[in-house]
Amino acid sequence: MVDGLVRAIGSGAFLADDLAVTFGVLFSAIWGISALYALVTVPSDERGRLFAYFVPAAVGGIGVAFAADAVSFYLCFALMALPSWGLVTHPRTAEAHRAGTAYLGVTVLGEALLLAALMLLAAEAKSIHLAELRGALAAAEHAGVAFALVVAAFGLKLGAIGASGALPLTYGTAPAGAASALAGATVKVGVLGLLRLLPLGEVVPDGWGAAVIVLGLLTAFGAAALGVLTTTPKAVLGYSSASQMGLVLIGIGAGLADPAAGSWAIAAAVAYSVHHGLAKATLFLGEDVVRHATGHFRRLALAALVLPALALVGAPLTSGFVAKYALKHAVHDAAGALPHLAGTLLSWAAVGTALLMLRFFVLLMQEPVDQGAGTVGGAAAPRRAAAVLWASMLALVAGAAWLWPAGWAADAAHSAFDPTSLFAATWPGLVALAAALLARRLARGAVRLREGIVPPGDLVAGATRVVSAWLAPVPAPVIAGGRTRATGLPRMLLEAEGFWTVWAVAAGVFVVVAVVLVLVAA
Amino acid sequence: MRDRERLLAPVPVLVALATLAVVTRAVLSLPRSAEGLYGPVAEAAARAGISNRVTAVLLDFRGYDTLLEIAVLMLATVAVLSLREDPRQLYRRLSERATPVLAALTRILVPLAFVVSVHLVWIGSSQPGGAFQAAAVLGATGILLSLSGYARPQWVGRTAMRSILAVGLLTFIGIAVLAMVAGGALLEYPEGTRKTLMLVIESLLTLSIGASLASLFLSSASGDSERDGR
Amino acid sequence: MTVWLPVLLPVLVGVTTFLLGETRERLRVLVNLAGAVLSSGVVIALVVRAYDGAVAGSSVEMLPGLALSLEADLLGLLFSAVATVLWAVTLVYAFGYMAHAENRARFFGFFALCIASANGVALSADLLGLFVFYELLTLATYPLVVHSGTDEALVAGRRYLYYALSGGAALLLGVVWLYAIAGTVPFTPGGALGAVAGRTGELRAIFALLAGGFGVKAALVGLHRWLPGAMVAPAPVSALLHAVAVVKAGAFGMVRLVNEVYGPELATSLGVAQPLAAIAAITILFGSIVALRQDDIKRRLAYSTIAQLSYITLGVALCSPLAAVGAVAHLAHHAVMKITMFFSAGSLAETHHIKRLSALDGVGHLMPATMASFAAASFGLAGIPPFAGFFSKWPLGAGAAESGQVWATLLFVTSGALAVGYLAPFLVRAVRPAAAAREPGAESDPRMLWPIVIVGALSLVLGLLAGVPGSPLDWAARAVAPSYAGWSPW
Amino acid sequence: MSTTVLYPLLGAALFALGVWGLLARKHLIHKVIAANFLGSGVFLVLIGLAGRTAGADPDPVPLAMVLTGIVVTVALTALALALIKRYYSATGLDTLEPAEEAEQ
Amino acid sequence: MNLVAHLPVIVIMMPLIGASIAFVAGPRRAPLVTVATAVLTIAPVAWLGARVLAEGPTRYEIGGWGGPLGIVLVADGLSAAFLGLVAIVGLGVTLYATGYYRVATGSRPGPGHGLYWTLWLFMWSSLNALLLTGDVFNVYVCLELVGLSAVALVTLAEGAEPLRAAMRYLFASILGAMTYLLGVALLYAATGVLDMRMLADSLGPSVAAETGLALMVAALLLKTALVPMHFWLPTAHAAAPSPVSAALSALVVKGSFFVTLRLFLDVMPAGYLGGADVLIGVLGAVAIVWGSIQALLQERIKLLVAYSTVAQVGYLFLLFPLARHGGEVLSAALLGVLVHALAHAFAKSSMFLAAGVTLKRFGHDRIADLPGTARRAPVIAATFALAGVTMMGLPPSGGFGAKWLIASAALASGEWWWAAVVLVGGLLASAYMFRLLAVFMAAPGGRPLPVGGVRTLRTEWVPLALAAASFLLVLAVPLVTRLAEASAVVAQAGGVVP
Repeated sequence: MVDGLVRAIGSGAFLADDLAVTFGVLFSAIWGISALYALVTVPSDERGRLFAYFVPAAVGGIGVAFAADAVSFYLCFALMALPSWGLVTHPRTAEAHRAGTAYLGVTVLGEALLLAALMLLAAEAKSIHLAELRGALAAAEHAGVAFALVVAAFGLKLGAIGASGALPLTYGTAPAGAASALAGATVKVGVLGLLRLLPLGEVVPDGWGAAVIVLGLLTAFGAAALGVLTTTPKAVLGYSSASQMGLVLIGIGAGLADPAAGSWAIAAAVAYSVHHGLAKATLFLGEDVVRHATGHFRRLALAALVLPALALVGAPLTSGFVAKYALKHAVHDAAGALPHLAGTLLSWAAVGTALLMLRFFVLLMQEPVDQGAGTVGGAAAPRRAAAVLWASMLALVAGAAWLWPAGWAADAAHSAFDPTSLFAATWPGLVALAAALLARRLARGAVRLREGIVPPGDLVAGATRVVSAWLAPVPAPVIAGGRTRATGLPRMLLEAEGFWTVWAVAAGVFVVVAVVLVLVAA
Repeated sequence: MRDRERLLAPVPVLVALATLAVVTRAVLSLPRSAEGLYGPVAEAAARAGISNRVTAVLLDFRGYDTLLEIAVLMLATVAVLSLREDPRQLYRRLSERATPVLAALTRILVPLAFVVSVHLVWIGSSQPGGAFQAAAVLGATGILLSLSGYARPQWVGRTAMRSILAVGLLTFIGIAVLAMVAGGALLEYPEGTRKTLMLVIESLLTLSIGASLASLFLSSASGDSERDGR
Repeated sequence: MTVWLPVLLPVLVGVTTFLLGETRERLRVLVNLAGAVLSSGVVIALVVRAYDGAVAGSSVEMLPGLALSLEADLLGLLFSAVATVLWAVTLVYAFGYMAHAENRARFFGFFALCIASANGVALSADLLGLFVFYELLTLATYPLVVHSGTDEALVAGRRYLYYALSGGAALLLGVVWLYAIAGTVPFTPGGALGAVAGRTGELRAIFALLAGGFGVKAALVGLHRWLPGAMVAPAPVSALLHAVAVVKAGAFGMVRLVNEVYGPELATSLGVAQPLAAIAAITILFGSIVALRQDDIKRRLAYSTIAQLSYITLGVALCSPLAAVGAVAHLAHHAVMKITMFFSAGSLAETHHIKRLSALDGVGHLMPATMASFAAASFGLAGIPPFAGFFSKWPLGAGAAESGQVWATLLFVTSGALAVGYLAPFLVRAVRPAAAAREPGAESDPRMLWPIVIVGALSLVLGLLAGVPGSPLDWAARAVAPSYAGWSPW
Repeated sequence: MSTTVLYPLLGAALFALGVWGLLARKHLIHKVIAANFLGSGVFLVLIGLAGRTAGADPDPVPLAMVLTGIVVTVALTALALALIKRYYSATGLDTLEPAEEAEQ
Repeated sequence: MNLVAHLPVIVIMMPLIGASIAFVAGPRRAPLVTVATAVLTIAPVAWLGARVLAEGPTRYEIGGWGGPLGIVLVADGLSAAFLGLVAIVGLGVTLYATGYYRVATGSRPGPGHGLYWTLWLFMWSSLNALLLTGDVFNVYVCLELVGLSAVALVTLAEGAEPLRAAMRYLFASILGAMTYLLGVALLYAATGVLDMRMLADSLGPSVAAETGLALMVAALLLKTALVPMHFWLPTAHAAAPSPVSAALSALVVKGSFFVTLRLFLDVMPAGYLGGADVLIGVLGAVAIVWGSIQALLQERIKLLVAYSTVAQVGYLFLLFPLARHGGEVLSAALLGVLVHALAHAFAKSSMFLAAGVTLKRFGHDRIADLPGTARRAPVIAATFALAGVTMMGLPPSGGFGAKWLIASAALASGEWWWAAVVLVGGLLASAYMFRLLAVFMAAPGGRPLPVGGVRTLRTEWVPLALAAASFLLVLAVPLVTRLAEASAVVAQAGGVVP
């Protein structure tokens, strides 16, 4: 076991199974384009500092897809997560540092849970290869604990309910390129982790599947609710990521609940990861382009943004529709009441996402034009390049639906044309539109409602503030030396000795001792 | 301290009574008659040819005790000598008191005392007498001489005086070691020589002890010197 | 006979340093460095021999029926190698750090004596020898703690003595009692108390005494208060002694006690291992949490040491083979990482008079190399691969899980998180733009910088080379394997 | 109550008196006298017990011990007196502990 | 005449003759004579030790009169060890005194009109006599000799304080001696024998004999200053000139302890005095604690060291309660006490000599006002450090060996509390020793810098040598073991197997 652990490091056990290739391609695409975008938009003096953190994060982010054993996985996971702190705190404002601390806290906790899970499983499987760990999970002596640890570790990464505040915090302050990478790639590592470790499609102690589904549902709807009420466009996108990941959790939960639905669950998770990754990255880049654009270019950009938004909602002919198709199949195949309930709720989740997208557009339009160096009017060259990069992302998102490698994707696309699924895909959007219009009229007066009442990061930000207040460093205690005069007990002892050595007493004591000795001897 | 004084007043009496009780109990428990070492001493003394058994025990059987005893006396003398203050002041005060009557008395008494001490040493082996009694007489003559001004106190520090003081112990050790060289154990006088050797020891001892007693008196008779502790 | 060299050589160096007096600087440097390098050479030679099974041993008759015997087994050599090699590095650092301090002859003399006693603790073949050198270590360290002579140092020294000597007394009582009922107890992997295993009551009391005695230097909670106080000593002392030699002697004692005196089976059957594990766990949490709140840099590192030391105690007390391997490996890894941190703290204090965390802003730009090494050590301490710390934390956690004590795995992991908690502020502040105006580019004195960089790099290299035979992890595996019947690390 | 019991008891009484004197009396000369009492008490015990022999004259060994004891006591007394004289000339005190009000 | 047979006598007579010659030779040549005598005495002592190791205990009948009449000198392992101790420490003190007094009094060699040397040699010879005598009455005479010379030596210091201390010491020794003599009188009356070996054979359950022996033991305890009868020691040892206090603490105290050892082990059968030996053990334990606490509170170095003697003497008396168990426990405890006596003597004498030099160089020995001595007088600081380690009983010093043996004997005998007392004593000792060392290590800071003084080789290096001896004593333990085995009592108990 030790040498196994040891030899693994030496050889750096990495492999390229199909899961690794898919995620590898996805991650390298997103990290690549984000890097280029950041290169173009970030002013040159800060560029050195940004890329000092960006490069290791990118290497970790891509490497993690190919890791085959626990140590390499954990190594890449850490290599991706810790430098990202630098990306979050790049603008060096007080708010950025607070967000950085919160991010660090959540990440470290996530890593700790992951490490614990890996250790447990490694001890159980007597080896450190992920495949064997995955096999050992179900039958492990402390299976429950291990399962909880795995779900918690990757749940934190996905922004599951409770921690969903972490995502908006992370993306709020990161520069555009970095935010798109973080939102697009690093979140998906959570999904990859779950796929690597959870034995989808195998017999699993009952209750696990249900738990994940419930978690997924709560996350989907909770995050959506928070997203609608939050204040900044990037925060809305953060919450929407959390909500989308909730859907993925539902899929995985279904896969766990019923082995039959295992293959579809994996397909759904992968599809969602790819679709959401691309769409969310585009949205973030788009948000930045829009903020820096003016006049008709701004209107054109806004219009273009509608495409990824629609994809997220799962409109027909978009990658979202394909992913949702796979998710529906996973949910339907799984037996049991809970999966079916989840199936019906899926469409309502789409409503949530649509509402989020509307909220996003509303907030984005209110954003003042950022006169910063990157405005279209100003140094035109970098902005134009940024726009071109963004356009390429748009193309990817649009094309994703068609050039999907997986076999089943073809009949998914065809199903777009039969009326029932067409209707199923569009009604959530319409309902969301109606609800939004109604809300605007009702809350005309309440400016605050428009402003949003939930600060980005809600629970997590609050916890960080409390902890850092408690951690206010305590100065070292100063030790006062100095002599102590003989008072109290010492004085008493000295006087006792003084009395003792008075001649009469002393000699008397000697004779008494002599007499006592004689008596004792008798 | 006042109340502590009253509290402790009866303690010495109680302690003394306790000692008395303990010793009495021991004495009363002893058998009424016990031979002790009377027999063996009598027989050994007869064999060694010494009539006075106590002298035999003192000088022969437990001679080592006597040797150490002489060492004690000499040590005391040395100690008192080390305690004496500056001898010069001593001389001035003593000589002032010398009166003609005292001088005349000294001239008569000293030779007489000398003869008496020699006699005492000689009869010591058979009747009560011996080194210590003779030394006492010699000591007294020494004091008389210094009081009458003939002997000066600062002589005490002199080499001559010191050698007289030491000669007693040195000869005793010398003879003891000689006995060893002559084949026996320490203090094992060779046959027949016991009487003469004992006499030699006795006489030199008398000289030393007499000098010691005199110097004990002289070195501390410093009169009322000022109280400057040195 | 060579087994005595690692102990006698430093003593020789120490005595000559005393005799050389204060002024002959160059000669002192020469003698100390030569001594250190020579001792390291000897230790490494012993290691090579021990690797292929030849265990050298020799003993000297001290009291009738009681001999002071040394033995160069792998476990002992690991600690001895750590102490001796790091001594050489610390010497270079100390020459820089103490460049303008006074009483240097006395300092370097006692420094060498400390290493001699540490080697003695490492290489002794039985409890008596361990105790003798354990007490000598206290004696040799005291003058270093009170080196500056200020009132604060004296108070810290006094407290150090109270703890160390009462620990020593408990240890003596334990050892005497054990020798009274079990005769001389040589260290035998897997336990040496088979004959008297029946007398459970006495054995439990003796274990408590011995664990208490070692616990003082291993800074278990309650017995730890002397360590933060001892930070008043000069940096090389805090670095080598209070991170490597002295505190590790306590932890090393625990390893010997559980693995080679009582043996894991007897320790668990007597039910003494679990309470020890509990105390160690509490210490880990206590140390980490208190470390979070310390503003003074060295005190924060001291509390971190308290926590990390109990990794070793807990690892051994779990009585699981893999955890024990992790514990012994951690003994070496932690030494390297913590010494880097103390070196950096010392150099910060010496070059920029920064002693408090809050004054640390922007120091990363001023002393890039120092802070880089510090960062490497911090990542290692937090147990992040590929740094060395991960490769002792992983076996610890996995070992705990393997023996069914999952709570221990969770504890190791949370304390790793807490470690990030109390180490991140260093890096976060170092990277910030320099707040106050500071002399630009004043990196520490080269004699201080090179040791920092070397041990910093070592924290990474030991991690990367964890697989290579001869690395601390592999070394620990071979040292611990015999204590667990039928378990092999491969 | 034959003499072999009476004299030792008298000796014991003398010894007790000596102990009392040494403890109770403050003046140094009194203490030296008490010390001599101690000595003579012991010697009386020795001689008294020596007389228990059946024959006319007593057992010689205790007698020799007494003789040696006397010489030793003389030596001790001489030193004590010289010391008291020197102590007096140095401090003007004639007791061991100075009078209460003077010090402490 | 084969010299070897007369070794015990030579060992006693040599210093006695030396004393007389030194007395006659006068103040100027006395130091030379004394050094010569010291060197000449060491040779026979060593030779005697070798002979005892080779042929076991020997008896020497003085005047050829064996049996009850004559006095017999007994030289066994114990006495050889103590003689060796007296010789080595004696030589050290003599060398130190030659340096110490030349420095102190310029031309005038030594106080008391140059009689220091004679008194010192008298004390040496009386100690040798005391260690070799096998006759109970002869012990009385030797005790008187030792007491007298000790008192005389104490008076040699300047000022009034030594005189009062000497006075108290004198009265205490008179009271002790007379009680001892009374004890001998009763013992002789009961048994009719004075020789120790014959006493051992003829000791019956007679009240007089028990009372006699009890009184003798009480007197010896007073002379060894076992608490509560320690009142005379601190003032006397602190007030005396430092070479004298070194001799007093290291040797004189051990002399009377040696006789107690003889009485308990060779003369009286086990448990003869009933609970007396346990009572003595308890007093020993009290002595350790009380002495150490008092030492902790003292302001002056010499008083601290004197009270430390009171404490360390307590260890010696822990032997008696353990001796009851006989056999293995007795031999281990006896060896432990023997090693402790040696280690303590070396350490204590080195500390007093070092204190003397401190007094000479800094003008005072108030602990609080001696900061930074380690920097100004490193040799003195090193001496106190080494001696301190032995007092604390930290390994690998001789003190540790003693504590280990006593503790393991106690544990083996089942009376574990004696082991606890030994450990507590060690801790308390470290308390007062480190208090002293801490001040030495302190930076001079604002406090007044001590006055510099003349440094001579002898006064500095002799204390260090003695301290080193106490430290390295552990290497000599095998030799001491064989000496202990050569003692009569251990031979009966079947050798030393701790």
